[in-house]
Amino acid sequence: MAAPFKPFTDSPIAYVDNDGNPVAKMKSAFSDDDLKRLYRLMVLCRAIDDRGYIMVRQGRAGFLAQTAGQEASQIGSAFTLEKKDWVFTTHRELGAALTKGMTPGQLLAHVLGKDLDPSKGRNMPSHYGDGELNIVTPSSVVGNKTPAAVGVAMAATIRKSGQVAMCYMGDGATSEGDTLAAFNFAGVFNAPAVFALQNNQYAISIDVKHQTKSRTFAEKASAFGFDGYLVDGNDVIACAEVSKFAIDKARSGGGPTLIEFLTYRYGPHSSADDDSRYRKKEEIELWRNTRDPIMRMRKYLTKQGLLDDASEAKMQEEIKHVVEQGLTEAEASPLPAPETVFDHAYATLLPHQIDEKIEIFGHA
Amino acid sequence: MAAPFKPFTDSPIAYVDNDGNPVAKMKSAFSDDDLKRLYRLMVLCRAIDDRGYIMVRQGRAGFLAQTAGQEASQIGSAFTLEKKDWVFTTHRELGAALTKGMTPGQLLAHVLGKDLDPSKGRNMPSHYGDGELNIVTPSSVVGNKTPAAVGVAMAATIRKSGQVAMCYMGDGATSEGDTLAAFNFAGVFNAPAVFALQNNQYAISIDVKHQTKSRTFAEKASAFGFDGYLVDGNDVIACAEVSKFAIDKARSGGGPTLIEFLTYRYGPHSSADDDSRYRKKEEIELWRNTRDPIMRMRKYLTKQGLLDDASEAKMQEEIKHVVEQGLTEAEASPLPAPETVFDHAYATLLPHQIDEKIEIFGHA
Amino acid sequence: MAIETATKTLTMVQAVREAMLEEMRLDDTVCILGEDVGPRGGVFLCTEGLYAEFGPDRVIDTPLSEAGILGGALGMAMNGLRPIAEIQFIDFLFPGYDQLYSEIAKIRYRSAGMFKAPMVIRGPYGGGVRGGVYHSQSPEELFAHIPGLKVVVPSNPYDAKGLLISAIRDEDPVVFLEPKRIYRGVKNEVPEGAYTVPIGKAKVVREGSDATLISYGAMLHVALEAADRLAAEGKNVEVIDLRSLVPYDGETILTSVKKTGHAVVVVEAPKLGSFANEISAYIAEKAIEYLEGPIIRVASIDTSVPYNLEKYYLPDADRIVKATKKTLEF
Amino acid sequence: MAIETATKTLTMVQAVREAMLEEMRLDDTVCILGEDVGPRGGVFLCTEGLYAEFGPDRVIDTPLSEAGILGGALGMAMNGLRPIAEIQFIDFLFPGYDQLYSEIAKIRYRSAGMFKAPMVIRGPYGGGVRGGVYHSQSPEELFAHIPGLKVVVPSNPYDAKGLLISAIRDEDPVVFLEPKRIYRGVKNEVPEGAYTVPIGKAKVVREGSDATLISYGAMLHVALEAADRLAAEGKNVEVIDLRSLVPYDGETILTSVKKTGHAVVVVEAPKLGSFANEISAYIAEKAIEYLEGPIIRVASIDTSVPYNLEKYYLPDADRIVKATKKTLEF
Ligand SMILES: Cc1ncc(C[n+]2csc(CCOP(=O)(O)OP(=O)(O)O)c2C)c(N)n1
Ligand SMILES: Cc1ncc(C[n+]2csc(CCOP(=O)(O)OP(=O)(O)O)c2C)c(N)n1
Ligand SMILES: [Mg+2]
Ligand SMILES: [Mg+2]
Repeated sequence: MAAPFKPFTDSPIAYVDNDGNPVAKMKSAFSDDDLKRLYRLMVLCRAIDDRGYIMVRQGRAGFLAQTAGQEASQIGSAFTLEKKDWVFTTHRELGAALTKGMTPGQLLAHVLGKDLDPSKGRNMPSHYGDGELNIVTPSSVVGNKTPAAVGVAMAATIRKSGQVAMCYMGDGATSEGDTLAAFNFAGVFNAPAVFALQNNQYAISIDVKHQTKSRTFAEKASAFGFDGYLVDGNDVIACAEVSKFAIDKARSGGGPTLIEFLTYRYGPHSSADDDSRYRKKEEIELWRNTRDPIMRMRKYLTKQGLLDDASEAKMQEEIKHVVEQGLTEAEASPLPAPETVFDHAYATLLPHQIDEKIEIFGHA
Repeated sequence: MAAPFKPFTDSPIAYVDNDGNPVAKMKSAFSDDDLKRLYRLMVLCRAIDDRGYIMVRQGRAGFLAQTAGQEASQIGSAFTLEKKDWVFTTHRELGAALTKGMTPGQLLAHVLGKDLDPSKGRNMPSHYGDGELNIVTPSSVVGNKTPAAVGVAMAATIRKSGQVAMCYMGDGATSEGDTLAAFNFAGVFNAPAVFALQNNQYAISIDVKHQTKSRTFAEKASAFGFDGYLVDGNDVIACAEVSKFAIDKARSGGGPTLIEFLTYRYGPHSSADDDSRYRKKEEIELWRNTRDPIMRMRKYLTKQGLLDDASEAKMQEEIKHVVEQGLTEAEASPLPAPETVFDHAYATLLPHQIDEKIEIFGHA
Repeated sequence: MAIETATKTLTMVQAVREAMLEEMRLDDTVCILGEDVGPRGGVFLCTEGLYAEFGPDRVIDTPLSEAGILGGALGMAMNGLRPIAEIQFIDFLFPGYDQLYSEIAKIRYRSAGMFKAPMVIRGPYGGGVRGGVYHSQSPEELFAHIPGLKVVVPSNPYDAKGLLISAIRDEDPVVFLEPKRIYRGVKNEVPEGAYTVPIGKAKVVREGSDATLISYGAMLHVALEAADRLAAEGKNVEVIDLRSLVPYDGETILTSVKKTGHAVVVVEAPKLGSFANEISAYIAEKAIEYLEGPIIRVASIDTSVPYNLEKYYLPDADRIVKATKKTLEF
Repeated sequence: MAIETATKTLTMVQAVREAMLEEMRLDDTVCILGEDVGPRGGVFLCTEGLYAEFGPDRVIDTPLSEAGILGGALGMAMNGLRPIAEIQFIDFLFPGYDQLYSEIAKIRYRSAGMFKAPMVIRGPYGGGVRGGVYHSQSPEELFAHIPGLKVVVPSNPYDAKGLLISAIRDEDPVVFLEPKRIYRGVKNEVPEGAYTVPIGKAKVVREGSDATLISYGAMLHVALEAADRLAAEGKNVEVIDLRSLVPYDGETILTSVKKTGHAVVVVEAPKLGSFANEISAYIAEKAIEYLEGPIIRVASIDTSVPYNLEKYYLPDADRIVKATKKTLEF
């Protein structure tokens, strides 16, 4: 498959500039409807993210790693995945989970640790997973999901299932040996995997200069014999286009691709972080006010005549409603029953667990 | 420091061809004496290696991973190290240990697990170490010494000790996450480390095509922001020259370098291996008969008028003697006393160990 | 359990190989991955000939990374295969330990059962082969203490084949540890075809009434040697082969200890923190009133494994005899 | 041990920070490395202000790799420094576990003492903070079972400071586990300046004659709560704070158990294979004749740590009271 993009570029691949003007020679292959859907998903994602944040402030959620600022890369990358494809999330992939098909109700139930969360509240918030959608409930261990993503992709090849594994990671995750060892496996086995690296320029307080000495993250792929692309991660069209190319390539036997999405997180690392200790307010404001992915896409759609004030207002209203409804569902969902604490450690309870269960609950 | 060599080349840097003719534009900076010393070290190394092999066949050693074929890269790389510099060996660095200063007696005592081995026979054979010389007694775990080598180098920077850490590894070791994570550290901390990667084209039975999809191993360095050089690993002058450059660069604050030495091992992976299961005799013969590093250097020295039959015969005689004397020393050395089995797990025996010692030996 | 058919005399290496071969023939989702498992047939030849029969999609030579092998196997297991991850020596699992600890063991639990990891992690372990520190260790406790994993250790070829088939068919990840010291030395009659030995059932391999020796793997044979020596002195010792550490068969242990009143637990790992403790603590919790002497652990000393002084490191029949007498004469 | 000088009321976070600060001022080979330990001051602020005082050569922000941190610290230790490797949450040590298992713990032994690793590996561990699986685990056993490592767990700020200073000065690698659940909740008077609490000495924190509760870290406080409740019912329970797991203070344990005749061991880890076993097995080996009831382990259940049902997972005073009564009423 001939690449419409150049790998290993020094400046990011972009379709639209910050003012919503087209900048690419190539025209997007997406339909107007697709573009509107991309936009809507970003707005919805931001709304759910905001909701989660409120729940943290209310003390109803113990933790949250916000997505705000990174919607374009997450949504663009997941946009053309098929249902059978696999997604490996980390601790921040609200947008990817939403795009792959998790509902606002499920996503908010997850934040509350409720039964409606497909993972039944087993994990701390921001760790989205859904077995129906092949979204793998993540561990919190940075970088260590990459090997399993490659394994899933290898199995797809062996089983000729036509599946692709999309594996999310942050810039920090590239320093973990497991990530790099998995890249090497992906190269050797020509695995149908896409590594979606959101370079939000920080790993908690560590900026990219202290994370690696390579000029870009994308170029790390060359050490393992496959291509890497640097993409403007706040340009949802560019994100979706390059991702679609990589997904199609993987699906048709072309092997793995690393995509670096250059982006930024607005919030602190998580609700437990105090980012004033390591970055300037001005830097945040710069990104939020002039490079926001949603704002950029709104300008673009408007300039293209695909959006006006009325349709925008209508969509905002609809999204507000969807989120409220999701929240209602999440709140209505019960906490899992105490006895379920023993479930799923193994396929069946083992004898020593039965002893423990009797000890604690008085019955097996 | 301006590099006299080009990094990331597709063909190996060489000074001398297989027939002993100079091929490089640049002239070696080494004196005639140096070149003769390099040659003698290679011959001595081969002789000790052969001796170890005999001991295995005699059942006096339980294991050996032979060096034969890889003398040039090991000896060339270690040749310009200073005593204070650090060496991290793996399971095959007889040549590096010898060059750094271990004696034939120590090296053979190691093979026999005797007291004269600086590591007191604690490790299986082919795991050379010596505290006096900062040769770190290695574990057998492939790839996992690289982080400590980088740590040693970081400490050298912090302490301004002017030391360099030379870290050996095989082609297989580059697939381990710890190796790659350590490369990343080395880049970020500009560590005075040299990674001497002996690409002998196999990791046991796995050939390089199944090990990685990158074209060369040297280029992996670019993923971590430093230079990598591909060197003809059977050309001891090239090995010594590029290594000297990298060592000097590291010592003067220029940071890490990866050097890939393209070479070949003649023997099976180890005395426990049967290499007929995975490689052709013809391939071995090709390397042994036409590309041997010792033969090549002999031809070169002869053509340069630095060696003749008489001096060669004299050196061979001398080396035979040195090895025999080393063997005598090694054999005369006792096995460590049984009670020492408890020593050095900790700086001092812990209470539970004292209990155990009394239980087994009847005294503390 | 065992289908009584034709048998042949096999070593443990051969039994392990047969288990994989049979299961791969029966179930084409079963595959093997690891270092040198392909044309080389594994460094101990446990996969000899399998590459020739099943090809590179099912007998997969990997790059040299245990994290890649274990994590890769996990992904394959999640996506419909039943991988057997061979670790060349269990000592070398540790660069991939996080994959076991954080991912393989926990995927089912953290996803509330949506994802699972039916896979086997197998490889040679233990000392007695002059392998030095890194080819001799017994880290079973470091697996047993991870909820989500099962841990199995066979002591003979018959069990090895039957237990490995059970492990391959298990819905949960099973760490299958093969005592390399008896890879070739211990042989017995092994049925042809597939049969299972259930995970979680211990076996009383020698009946006796004076004391109970509990062990597994290579140490079982040392315990049996000790039992012989004790028998010569008129002490009638029962020997239990645990076979499976997680889950372990508490009932068989208790039945025996209640009968004999004395327990000695023999493991090859360094004593402090070893799996012997689990068995000892279990007995001390459930059957202390039956005990007529201390529960004694016989284990390796609390150091790394030395290459040249290994015989002072490993438990031997002497130490077991001494320990048994100590509790008997209490 | 403690030099009686001025004291101030500190949390454990503050005590840990002070220990490092004092030692860094006294010995310029002491340095810290880890993720976010620099300007950020560590995610729990254990290194707050240290970067400002000592600069980037001694308070080193690293890339995100625990293998890099641990292996890097090992190299630094071998080359004349005394590094303190901060692991952000101990759950995240495992990508670097091989560095601990194969390298840090074994370098002295395998080199017959030529090389050594005087270093501290420290970080928050344990549950009770709604952290989900990966911010709540208690893997102390997985360190205790590695010969070559020492393992220390303080239960209060005074001990934390004194033990950490001992750990920094120790010639061997020390894993120093800080129960994050009591990072800020438990305060006490901590002397200014450097003082040491010796590694390997337990402390009887409450005297009693009816039974012995043995615990450490955050669970010690739960054990004390149970002791209060038992006292209200007239049961006079002795409580021992182990403080150090390797080496542990067998003598203090035996003295107490011989007096009380009953032992309950409380740990936060899942029960199977936990460090509670070591203590139980030790008692069953050395003092069985003094026991008047079973040795009971109170531990977490054998699953991963669930985010939302953690309170059913962790041991609480109820379970300890019940266990103690069970052995007392035996
Ligand atoms: C192995 C591991 N080490 C440390 C942590 C603590 N931690 C959580 S997120 C994070 C930073 C991750 O940075 P990055 O990969 O860039 O993702 P981002 O948070 O920026 O999305 C760290 C250090 C962890 N979760 N796992
Ligand atoms: C972590 C680890 N996995 C597996 C092994 C077994 N093993 C020993 S050497 C070796 C191959 C090493 O290949 P390479 O790095 O190329 O070095 P070479 O032996 O060719 O010198 C393997 C797989 C090991 N020692 N450590
Ligand atoms: Mg980031
Ligand atoms: Mg090699």
